[in-house]
Amino acid sequence: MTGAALRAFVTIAIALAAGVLWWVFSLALLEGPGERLAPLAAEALPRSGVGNPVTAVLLNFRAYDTLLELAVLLAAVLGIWASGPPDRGFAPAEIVLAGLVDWLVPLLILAAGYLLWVGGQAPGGAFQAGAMLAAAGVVLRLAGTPRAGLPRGDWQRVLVVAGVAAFLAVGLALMAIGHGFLTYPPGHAKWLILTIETAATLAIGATLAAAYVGGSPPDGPPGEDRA
Amino acid sequence: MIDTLALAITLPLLGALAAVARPRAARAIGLITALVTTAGVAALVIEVAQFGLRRTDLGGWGAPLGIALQADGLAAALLAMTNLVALAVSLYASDYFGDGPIRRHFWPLWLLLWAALNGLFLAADLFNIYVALELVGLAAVALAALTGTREALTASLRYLLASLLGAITYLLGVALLYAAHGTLDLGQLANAIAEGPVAWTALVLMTGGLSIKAALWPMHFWLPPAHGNAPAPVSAALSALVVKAAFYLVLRLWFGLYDTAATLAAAHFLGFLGAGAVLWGSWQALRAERLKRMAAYSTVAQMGYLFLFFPLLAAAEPGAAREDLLAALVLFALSHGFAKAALFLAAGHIQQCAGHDRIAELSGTAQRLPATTFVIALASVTLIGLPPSGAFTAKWLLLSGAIAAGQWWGVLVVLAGTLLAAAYSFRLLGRAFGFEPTPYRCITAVHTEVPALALALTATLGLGLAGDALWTLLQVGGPR
Amino acid sequence: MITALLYTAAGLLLFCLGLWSFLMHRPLLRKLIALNVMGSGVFLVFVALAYRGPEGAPDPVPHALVLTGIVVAVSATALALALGRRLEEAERD
Amino acid sequence: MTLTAWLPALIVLSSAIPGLVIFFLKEEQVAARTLLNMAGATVKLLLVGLLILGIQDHQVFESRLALAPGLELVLHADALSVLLVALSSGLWFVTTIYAIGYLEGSPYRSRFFGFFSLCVSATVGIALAGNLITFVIFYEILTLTTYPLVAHRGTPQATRGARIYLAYTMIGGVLLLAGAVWLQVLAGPVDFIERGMLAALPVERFGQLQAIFFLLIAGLGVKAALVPLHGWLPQAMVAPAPVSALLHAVAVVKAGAFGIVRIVYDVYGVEFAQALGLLTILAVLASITIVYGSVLALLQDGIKKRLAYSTVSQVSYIALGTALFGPLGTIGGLVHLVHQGLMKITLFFGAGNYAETLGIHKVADLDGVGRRMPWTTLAFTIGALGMIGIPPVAGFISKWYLGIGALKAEMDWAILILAVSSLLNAAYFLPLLYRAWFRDPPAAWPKESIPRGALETRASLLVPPLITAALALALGLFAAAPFGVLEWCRLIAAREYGL
Repeated sequence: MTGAALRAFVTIAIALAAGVLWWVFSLALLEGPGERLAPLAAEALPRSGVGNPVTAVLLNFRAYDTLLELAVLLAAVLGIWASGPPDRGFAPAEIVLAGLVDWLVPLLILAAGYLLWVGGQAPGGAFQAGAMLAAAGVVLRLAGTPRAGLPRGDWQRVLVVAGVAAFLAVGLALMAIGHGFLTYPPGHAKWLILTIETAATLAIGATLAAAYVGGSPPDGPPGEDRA
Repeated sequence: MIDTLALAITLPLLGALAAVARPRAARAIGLITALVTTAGVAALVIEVAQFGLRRTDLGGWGAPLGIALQADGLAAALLAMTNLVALAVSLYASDYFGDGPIRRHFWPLWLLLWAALNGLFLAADLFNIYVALELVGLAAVALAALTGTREALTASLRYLLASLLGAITYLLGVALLYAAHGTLDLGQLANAIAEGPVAWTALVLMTGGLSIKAALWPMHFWLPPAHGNAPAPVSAALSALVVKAAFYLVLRLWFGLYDTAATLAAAHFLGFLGAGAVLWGSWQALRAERLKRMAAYSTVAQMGYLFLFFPLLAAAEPGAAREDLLAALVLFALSHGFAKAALFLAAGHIQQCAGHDRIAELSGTAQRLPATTFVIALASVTLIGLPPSGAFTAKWLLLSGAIAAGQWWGVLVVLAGTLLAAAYSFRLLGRAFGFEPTPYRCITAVHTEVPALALALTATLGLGLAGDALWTLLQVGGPR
Repeated sequence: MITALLYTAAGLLLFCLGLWSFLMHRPLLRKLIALNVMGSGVFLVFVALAYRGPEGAPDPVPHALVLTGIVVAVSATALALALGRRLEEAERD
Repeated sequence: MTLTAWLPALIVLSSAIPGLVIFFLKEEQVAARTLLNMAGATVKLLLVGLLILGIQDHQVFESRLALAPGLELVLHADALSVLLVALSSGLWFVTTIYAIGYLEGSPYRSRFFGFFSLCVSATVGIALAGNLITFVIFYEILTLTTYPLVAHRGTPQATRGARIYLAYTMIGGVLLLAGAVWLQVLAGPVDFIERGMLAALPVERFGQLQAIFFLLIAGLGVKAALVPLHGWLPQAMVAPAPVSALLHAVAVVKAGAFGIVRIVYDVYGVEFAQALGLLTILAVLASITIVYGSVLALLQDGIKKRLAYSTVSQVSYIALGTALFGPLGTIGGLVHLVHQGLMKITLFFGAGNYAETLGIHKVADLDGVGRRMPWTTLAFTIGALGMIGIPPVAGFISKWYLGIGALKAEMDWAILILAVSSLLNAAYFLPLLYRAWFRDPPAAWPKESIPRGALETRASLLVPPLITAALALALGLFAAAPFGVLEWCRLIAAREYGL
């Protein structure tokens, strides 16, 4: 088959596939259960410890998914660190930009805190807050701070694992006292979730910023072997 | 209350966190985690064997709102293999990387991969499988890139893109099933799914996505460079475990989730692709110039054998004959896991000692590296499917099934694959006794040979002579 | 229901466009973008599944799945970009 | 009770375990290695003695291990298995002594003796296999364990010979596997039962059974060196002499021949095989091999090569005896299994002694060697005369029974084959004997590496051929003795024909 014929073939095949997919999805939507998990989630929401149903799913009903999701993020940043040292970064910002950054970064951090807190009741939560923190880091690096505001080696490593660590600590502690892994006892769910979310926010922010910096963090004390 | 299901995932995850936070102690943390994890999983496997199916509702909500972990006989069998291989790989890696610079990157990623694999085998929720699958994929890609050479980076990037394509396709299938049935739990879906275009399309999407990750021919293109250029312990884990995990999911979907809905024509199609994999993979292995490339192509071929079982399984009536086939399939997968890991570890030894792994220049290994050569020979016995390996028993049952079903093309493919495997294995072993000088730089310490030797012996003697125990284990709530 | 169907169709269209791009383009960066388009398509489908009419509160489960999926996609993209950059450096040397 | 369930397994393990331990010995641990070797060989002989006593006492010895539901590893001792078990255990004992002397001072002996022991374990496993899958398993293990022995020297010729050996045996193994699995699908688990088990199958499966028979015979024919599957055997001659002795007399070719016997008698049943018309075809194949091997032996000027082609020819006597319908032919084939082993191993020991002591490899260099090495040459002569079939050496007994077996089976043409073959045997062996005894020795031997002392060569090289030659002579002289090999074979034949 020539290149052009192959392209035509792939194009037609994908177009056909698109048609089939739409037909099948329509079938599923029209004949499907309609309600799905929404009523169940609504019914369980009062016992979840949070008022925002999405947060309830993320941090309670399907908290294990979120735990693995944070592990995925960790794996990505570990892979990025393994790929070598970061670039030098950008030249220090001129005075106007630097002034703007001085304003912007605290605002972003404040917004992150707000998003974290509001996530319990309304749209928001750890990931959105973490993204805000990371945005602050990106702005800092663009303005010439090479490490994007992240702490040096060891502390940066601790920050990056904080989310998964909080999850595991809560989950295993609950298991140890007899509740089952990640099974929050009634009444304590809210604070446990907030603890995890806070750690996750810091971790997501640090991880995304570290990924943006794009290389292994400088290590603390001199004499440490340089990878 | 100790929940061994959760421990199987959280123990290696904890180790990974510790290794990230304390890179100087990564090796010690890694070894301790490896031992503790294996012990935990051993406890789980014993529980399954003694008390039957284990299931736990994480968060206490239960399906469909919450996520469950579940271990039946099939999951237990694969967990046992995975964790034993992972333990051996860890012991080997602690020597292989030693105190070198890569170790601080290796250990956290490796423990993450381990946790994700255990998570996949225990998963009982379609979306959770997606997340675990991505964790496996990302950790595996990062590990494959560790050598940092241009070849390794190119291969890893291709691997990542293929892996992502597979995962996203799988996820669309999940979306379709959620649309149609409003649940993600495997058990509930198994009861809900009825034959029809919706079920069909979802199966095609999910199988298609997973078979990229399982490197089913002709979607194997990413595997040989990625597995061939990774550090030896990583190659071992990728070839023995990671592709197996994807295959395990295909198996779960076809014979656990769908069962009645999977039809013969589709199973035949997968079988044909498997046949293509056996012939093409073996042929490429025969032509490979480097040992690790050869081993990687051999993985393509061996994955093909697993898919050859599909038309037979789909055609078999539920009952003893089908259980035999399923057990043989699992036995094949386990044997290959142990043997391929052993082969890659031994190849790593050779590469370290000779400074290269070009087959044509590897003469006299039997004299200089007798234990390593012995490991390669034992692993080859399993890859060829000769007795007394588990692969022999499995191949016997595969041939029986094919003959009984009148699928003579399958018989011919298996026999041809056997001969090709013998041919590629003995390209190296045939030179092993030679005297043409090959400069080997090191004399290996005995303890560095033990992990590979243990793996090879498990594949070749353990599973061959004690394979019967697998039938008992698989009785526990198997996918039927 | 029409709304959900329309959004589903849009999601599927994105998925197929992404797939087409992935198969048609050689450069790795384009492939990566194509994958992200495919991912967005699937996420859009999930969001459409969550729609329960103008009055009903949406199904929170697909929303949560999409959030998780986005984080996963971001992670994978970041890793791919880092590898791609290293590869570029290696090829320059 | 437990002994009857363990003895067959112990007989296999008595060489396998020492073999595995030997791998881990250092090169210079000669004493430990020798001790392990000889202890294993002795223990095995004792266990086999126990087995024979028990069988005469009508005890049933059987070890079982389930590999999977419906697939069992079964080791079962019946009269036929005892024949090969006793032969291989006995010859292993003497060959071990010989090999220790032969390889003295050469490198990588731990590896050699490790595989050597495993190889005998595989042979004993073949002998004791109680069903087809067990047979296949040990048959393949035998391939794997003999390959390193053939390749042992590591020279390009050795590597090449080993590769050819492997190619042939792997293809044979695959054919055997296909046949075995197919048969099991048709008939269920295939146990070796006297008079076979397939005659009970419905008639419409007979066609498949014929096809399976040819698959099985093709698989076994590779090791039994049936023409045209014999190509590996002369190539494998590059191996050290004890290996050649083992391959030709005890292990590999015997495994093939024994397998043919098992398939015909204990799977198909000789009467059923005759009814399917399979025996005639087998007889023709065997006859072609007999004549072809002899003719080619005549053309060889290397001593070992000549012996190799002689093996091709002689082993097919066993297949021919199997194919001659009637108890007498059966007896002829079975006794030849033992007789050929003893005589051929004597010849290989002799050839090895010539090569190792004086550097003689070619027929032309044998002139006058009888004066320099009279005892070796005496043993060699007994072996050669036996091969030709001259009384009172054991080979005569084999040919006698084969001859009358052919008449009884109304295959008179087979007599002609035997006669032609014997003439050819004489034609390629007598010149050797003539040169050795009646020509004058040369001024210097090609490469005299063991000087003449009190003995003509090392004791460990001299004693084994004398023992095997004496046995070959004794089996001819006292053929009719009670509890002898011949009587044992009569017993087997009587059972296989339901007499």
